Amino acid sequence: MVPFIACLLLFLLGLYAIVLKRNIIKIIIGFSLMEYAVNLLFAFIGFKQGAIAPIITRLGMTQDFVDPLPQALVLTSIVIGLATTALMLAFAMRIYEKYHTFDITEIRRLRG
Amino acid sequence: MLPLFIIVPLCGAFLIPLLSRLWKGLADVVGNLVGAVLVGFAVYGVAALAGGSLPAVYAMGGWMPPVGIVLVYDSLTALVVLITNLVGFPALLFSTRYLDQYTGRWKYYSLFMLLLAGLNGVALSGDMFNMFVFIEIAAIASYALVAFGTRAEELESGFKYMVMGEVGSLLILLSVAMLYAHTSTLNMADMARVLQAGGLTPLSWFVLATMLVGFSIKMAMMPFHSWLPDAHLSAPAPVSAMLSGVFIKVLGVYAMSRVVFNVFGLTRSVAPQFFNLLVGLGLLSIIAASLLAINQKDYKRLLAYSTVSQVGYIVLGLGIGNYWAIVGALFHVLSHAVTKGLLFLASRSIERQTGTREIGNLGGLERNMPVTSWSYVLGSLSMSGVPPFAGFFSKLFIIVGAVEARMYWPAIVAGLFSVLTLGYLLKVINNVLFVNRDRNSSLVREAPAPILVALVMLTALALAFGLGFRPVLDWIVNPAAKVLTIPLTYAQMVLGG
Amino acid sequence: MIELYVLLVAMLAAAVVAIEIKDLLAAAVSMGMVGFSVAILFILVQAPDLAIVQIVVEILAVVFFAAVILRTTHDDSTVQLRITSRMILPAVLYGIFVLMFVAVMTSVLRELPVFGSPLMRVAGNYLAVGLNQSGAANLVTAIVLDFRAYDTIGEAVVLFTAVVGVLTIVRQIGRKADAGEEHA
Amino acid sequence: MSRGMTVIVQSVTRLVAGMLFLFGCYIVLHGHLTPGGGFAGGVLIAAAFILVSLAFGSVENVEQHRYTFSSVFESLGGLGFLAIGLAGYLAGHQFLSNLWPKVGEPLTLFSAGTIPLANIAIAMKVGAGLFAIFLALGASRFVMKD
Amino acid sequence: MSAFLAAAILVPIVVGSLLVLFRRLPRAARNTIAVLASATTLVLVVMLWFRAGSGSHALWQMGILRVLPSPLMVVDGVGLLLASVFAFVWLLATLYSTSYLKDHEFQDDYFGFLLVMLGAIVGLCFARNLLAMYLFWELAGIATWRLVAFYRSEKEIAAAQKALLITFAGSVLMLIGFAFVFVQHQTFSPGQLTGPTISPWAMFLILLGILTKSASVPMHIWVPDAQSAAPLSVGALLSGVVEKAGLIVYVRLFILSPIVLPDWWPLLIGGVGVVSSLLAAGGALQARDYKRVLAYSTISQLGYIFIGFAFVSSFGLAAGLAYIVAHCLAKAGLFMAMGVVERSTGQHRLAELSGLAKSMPVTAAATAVLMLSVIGFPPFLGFWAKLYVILAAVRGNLVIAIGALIAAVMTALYMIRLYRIFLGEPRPGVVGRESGLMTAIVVLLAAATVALGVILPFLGRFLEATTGVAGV
Repeated sequence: MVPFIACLLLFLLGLYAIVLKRNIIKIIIGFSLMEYAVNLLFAFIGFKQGAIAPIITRLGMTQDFVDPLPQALVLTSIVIGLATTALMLAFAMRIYEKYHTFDITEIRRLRG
Repeated sequence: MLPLFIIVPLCGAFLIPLLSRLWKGLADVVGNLVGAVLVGFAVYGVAALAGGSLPAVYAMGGWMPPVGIVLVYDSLTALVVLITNLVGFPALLFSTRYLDQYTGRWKYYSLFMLLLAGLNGVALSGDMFNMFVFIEIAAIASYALVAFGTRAEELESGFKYMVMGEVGSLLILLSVAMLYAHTSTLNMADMARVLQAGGLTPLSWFVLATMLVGFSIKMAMMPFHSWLPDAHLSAPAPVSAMLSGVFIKVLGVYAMSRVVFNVFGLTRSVAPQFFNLLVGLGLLSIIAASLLAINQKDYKRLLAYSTVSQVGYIVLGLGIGNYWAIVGALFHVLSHAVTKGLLFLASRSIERQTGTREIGNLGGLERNMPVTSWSYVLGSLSMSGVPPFAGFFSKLFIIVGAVEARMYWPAIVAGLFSVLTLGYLLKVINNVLFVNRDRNSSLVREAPAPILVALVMLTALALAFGLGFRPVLDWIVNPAAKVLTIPLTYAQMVLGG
Repeated sequence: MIELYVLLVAMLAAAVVAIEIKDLLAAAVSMGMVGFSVAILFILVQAPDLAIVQIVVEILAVVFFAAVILRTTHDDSTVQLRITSRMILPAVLYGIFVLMFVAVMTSVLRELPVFGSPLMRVAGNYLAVGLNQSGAANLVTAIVLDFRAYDTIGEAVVLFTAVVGVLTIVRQIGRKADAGEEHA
Repeated sequence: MSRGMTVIVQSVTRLVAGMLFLFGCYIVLHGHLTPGGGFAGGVLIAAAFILVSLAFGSVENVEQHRYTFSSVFESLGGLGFLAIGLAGYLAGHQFLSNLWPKVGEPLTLFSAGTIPLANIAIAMKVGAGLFAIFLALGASRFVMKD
Repeated sequence: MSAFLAAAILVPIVVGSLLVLFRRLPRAARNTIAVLASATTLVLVVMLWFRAGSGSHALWQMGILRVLPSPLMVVDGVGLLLASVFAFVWLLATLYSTSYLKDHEFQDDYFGFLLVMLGAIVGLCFARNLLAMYLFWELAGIATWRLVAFYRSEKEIAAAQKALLITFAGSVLMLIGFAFVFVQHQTFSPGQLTGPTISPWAMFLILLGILTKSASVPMHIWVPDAQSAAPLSVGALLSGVVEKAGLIVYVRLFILSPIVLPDWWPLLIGGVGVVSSLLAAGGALQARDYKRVLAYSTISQLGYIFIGFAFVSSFGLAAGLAYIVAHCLAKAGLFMAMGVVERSTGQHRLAELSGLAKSMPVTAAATAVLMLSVIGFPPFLGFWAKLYVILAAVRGNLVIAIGALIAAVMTALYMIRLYRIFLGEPRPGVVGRESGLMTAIVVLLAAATVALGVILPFLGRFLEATTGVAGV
């Protein structure tokens, strides 16, 4: 229970950064934090008390493994997180070149 | 057959960067070829479905569900894949000449291929996490495409769109995690069995709420619509057409209705609160966005708000939730995809030829741009629901559904706001196309041939879907509506038994 | 499992620092701290594959952040202790959201399986037939590249999309008409 | 950034980058046996390249070459993965079927059918892709042309 | 049979669309095509008479447009009568336009939409499925929109937009009413209702739509603007034909169908008719240009027709149909006569015109005949029609009958006011001139009015017969 709550707290922290921070880099950091939170949640969901990592080292032995499926999912989702972070950073960099600021309140050339 | 919907555009996406090093024109060729092939596949798929040789469940890698990932091709998927590719191909055709003003041609085509692959992938996927992955592909491609011009405003709106879209994606991912923890499976059909056996618990409501928010952001429904007008203003025209016509429907409407109707198995009798919420949100979108649209001076922004309001119609139909209303909603998915694609392309054709987007600066274009103008007019008529165009039937079915459900006020709102739709579109038509002002409109030329072909193609589709609404209803929309109204069939079809 | 809780607390603390600190480079590094905590947590929950990937990705992410920050600015000029009027509405909305989230969560979390004992309905199949059917001893790899290889294609495509997207975004000249103006 | 860093950094980099590259290759190849795989290995390979270009700096010409090189490799990696998937399809199984999973002794390098090949393709793709992102974000000042 | 009907509807629509799309044709060729197409339609409709006879039903199903199996079209006496009169007037109007508009731009647009509208009207005359009615109804509305905006200056465009939006709103309400019918009876065909009742909501919504299209109070506000913006040839067709669309739907849905109307219904319709004809007659008395006089007059006359239809009996129906025919011929003729005036003098305002009878005596005489028909002077066609309506009203409700009489007197007053442009001394600088083709058409219409008035006893018997035949 407690690890799940910690993950959700991290999720909310990330959301806090996205909603309330005005600096673009901070917003991107918020996304990374949310991403970590969900990944960690997945990993926690698959954890089994007293089991070992799902890698077979010797044939013919029955061992108690943790759930490998969430790990596979997290692997994918980490990459997706990296990809979105990279794209956001590219946006941030280019926006800085155009506006010379990271403050989203000053980046308002568009109406609405 | 089924994986080809994804493999073909992916091959295109990977080949275009390689081939365009040899000769730049190859990007155009490969892109349009892929688009044409996909249209062929989609049409063949619909025909095969009607002929009974599908629905198909394709187990990736030969691993049967729930162990492996399956592709599911049922009638709903067929509809969505059809609109994706039917709008995608004219948009690609439009791009060939439209891209002349931009640099980075191969990047555009590569991203467009990825967008198509992502949209097809979302529609075909029968696995919750896999759907998320393909949502991300389509979404990331669209973020980059929106900012394709890399001017300051374009970057700004692209970033805004990306922030909102990614919040939506992460909410969807969070709810996938919750669902996995609860059901310990990712296959949607398997999940449906577990969830429907367990009844609606607080966890289901939590997941439904997060998913609703996530998908509402993707489909630009009213409280979360603010990215859409900016994004449409910045995006190149074919991308606007894809975004309004297809993207928000596949990632928002389709994915949401798949989850709500097939995975959770909700019907109005089970969860009236949820459906009333959808009706409320739909009405909010229809009313507020129409009122915003009518005040716009920029015809692209006007169309963007109009998209928000039309999405409201679809959500209203889904929320009313009886058979006719869902038929209407799905018909509207189809007709709005074609007509809004058409309107965006036509308005960009106007912008390309005249260089302005202000309604007040234009006039009398009909004389010199007849094809563009008339396709715009016919598209507008279709959108506001004038027979015999496609839009009429979606409006009719939604109204019939609303009356049948004894929701008279939503019916009247839906009807009267279609008049407002015609009103704001007439504002463009009259001022831009018809009013004779002594401006320089006589110097304007008609757009080049590939653009016109794309426009004519979409106009013909809007007319064909309307005149041939009976076959469209029988072969495409009706079976798709059955998938949604009889929730358990989906799980049965995928898992057998 | 005391180390788990300690790490969780450290992770949250680093996250708060990453959000609130004024220097952006320091914020990126703090974010890296969060990432490394996550990596170690992965090890604790028996996910070495994830730990490896998380570590390398984290390094890379921090490098990307640093690359951008070094090209732009270190300073987060928006960090201020003063509460301005335009912060109120988002803050209130966010507060309402958190309250609702927490209120729902207490009942939702009760429905999740207890930490440390997953259901493993489907996952049992992988453990039973994984090595036999796919030949890979690392069952995570077996899932990633065989049972759910389609996801991995998706993942690779997401990365490809992001790469093309980044290359698109960083083009200095987006329109041919802008060429003169940009060089000037 | 075009001048590169100090001599000390450069000579350490010479050592470390090679090791990183080799270690990445090892992780890729043993992905089906030990923790790690195409993705982790690919990132390590990218890191090796990134290290080199950070330490030794670059001139525009070289950047352009590296960029071309990485984007070509990336496409090839993607196509390779698709080809592996299609191989299963063409061999009469489903798309993405694992061919010859039973060939080879389990728990040795040559086992697990096409999984190691897919790992290699992914590593190529990921390594090249991330390096390209790095070039775009950080190192290069050259004007991105078509 | 069905091939003739399909051809009568599709030939003008297809030819018209092609004219709009391919605008490179030489003027003479285009005019010839337009006239030929509308002549073809007239011939086809007349051939339908002989094919169908007055007694037989012929149902035509257009597979594509079917929601549930139901006959989509019906060829019966009412449809044949109206369609042939309308197609006849249309042919004359098309011929008239070739001369009347020959100096203007965008004629391809004009003739194209004229033909599209003809197809829509013919279709509407024979449509028996609610969706088919709606389709033709909207098609006519769209064509109206383009035709009213023919001159394309801001004023005309605004009037056309107003007309389109108001009629569209009305028709959307009507569509909601149709949805009620469908939900209640699972059919869009009035002939196949599962019971004699439909919900009063549905009746009310459909009635609103009909009133909008047929320009009755309180939904008439678009008409005066649209009529004064449109070319007079379009005005002739609008008031002669298109504004009858609502009446056609009314006849099909409320009279020639098994629907049982509630007791208060005749009073409602009759009341609307009387109020509409009185108010509009007042408007016509105050209007300052002849376009508006005629527009208000149209609204007033349409109110009259509603009075005829209000009291549902075969007599009332016959009265209404006779009035439709009479008004169609006379009002179209009047508009076209004013077109002759407009073309030679360029003036619209009544105050600027007088003494035109000297310079254009033929037109003046024809106008007099047409006006007398509208006023209801025996022995012209209008007299019989008006007589029928008032007799039907007397049988129904005396108050309404008295209102109808008052409106008739007011009609006479504003028509005389309008005719003053032909009387008195000619103004300097304002010289009328006959123009051959146009005057000839006006004379032809006046002659038709006279002729039909003379043979009305036969026509009257026929009208009564058709209602019996067509009673579903």
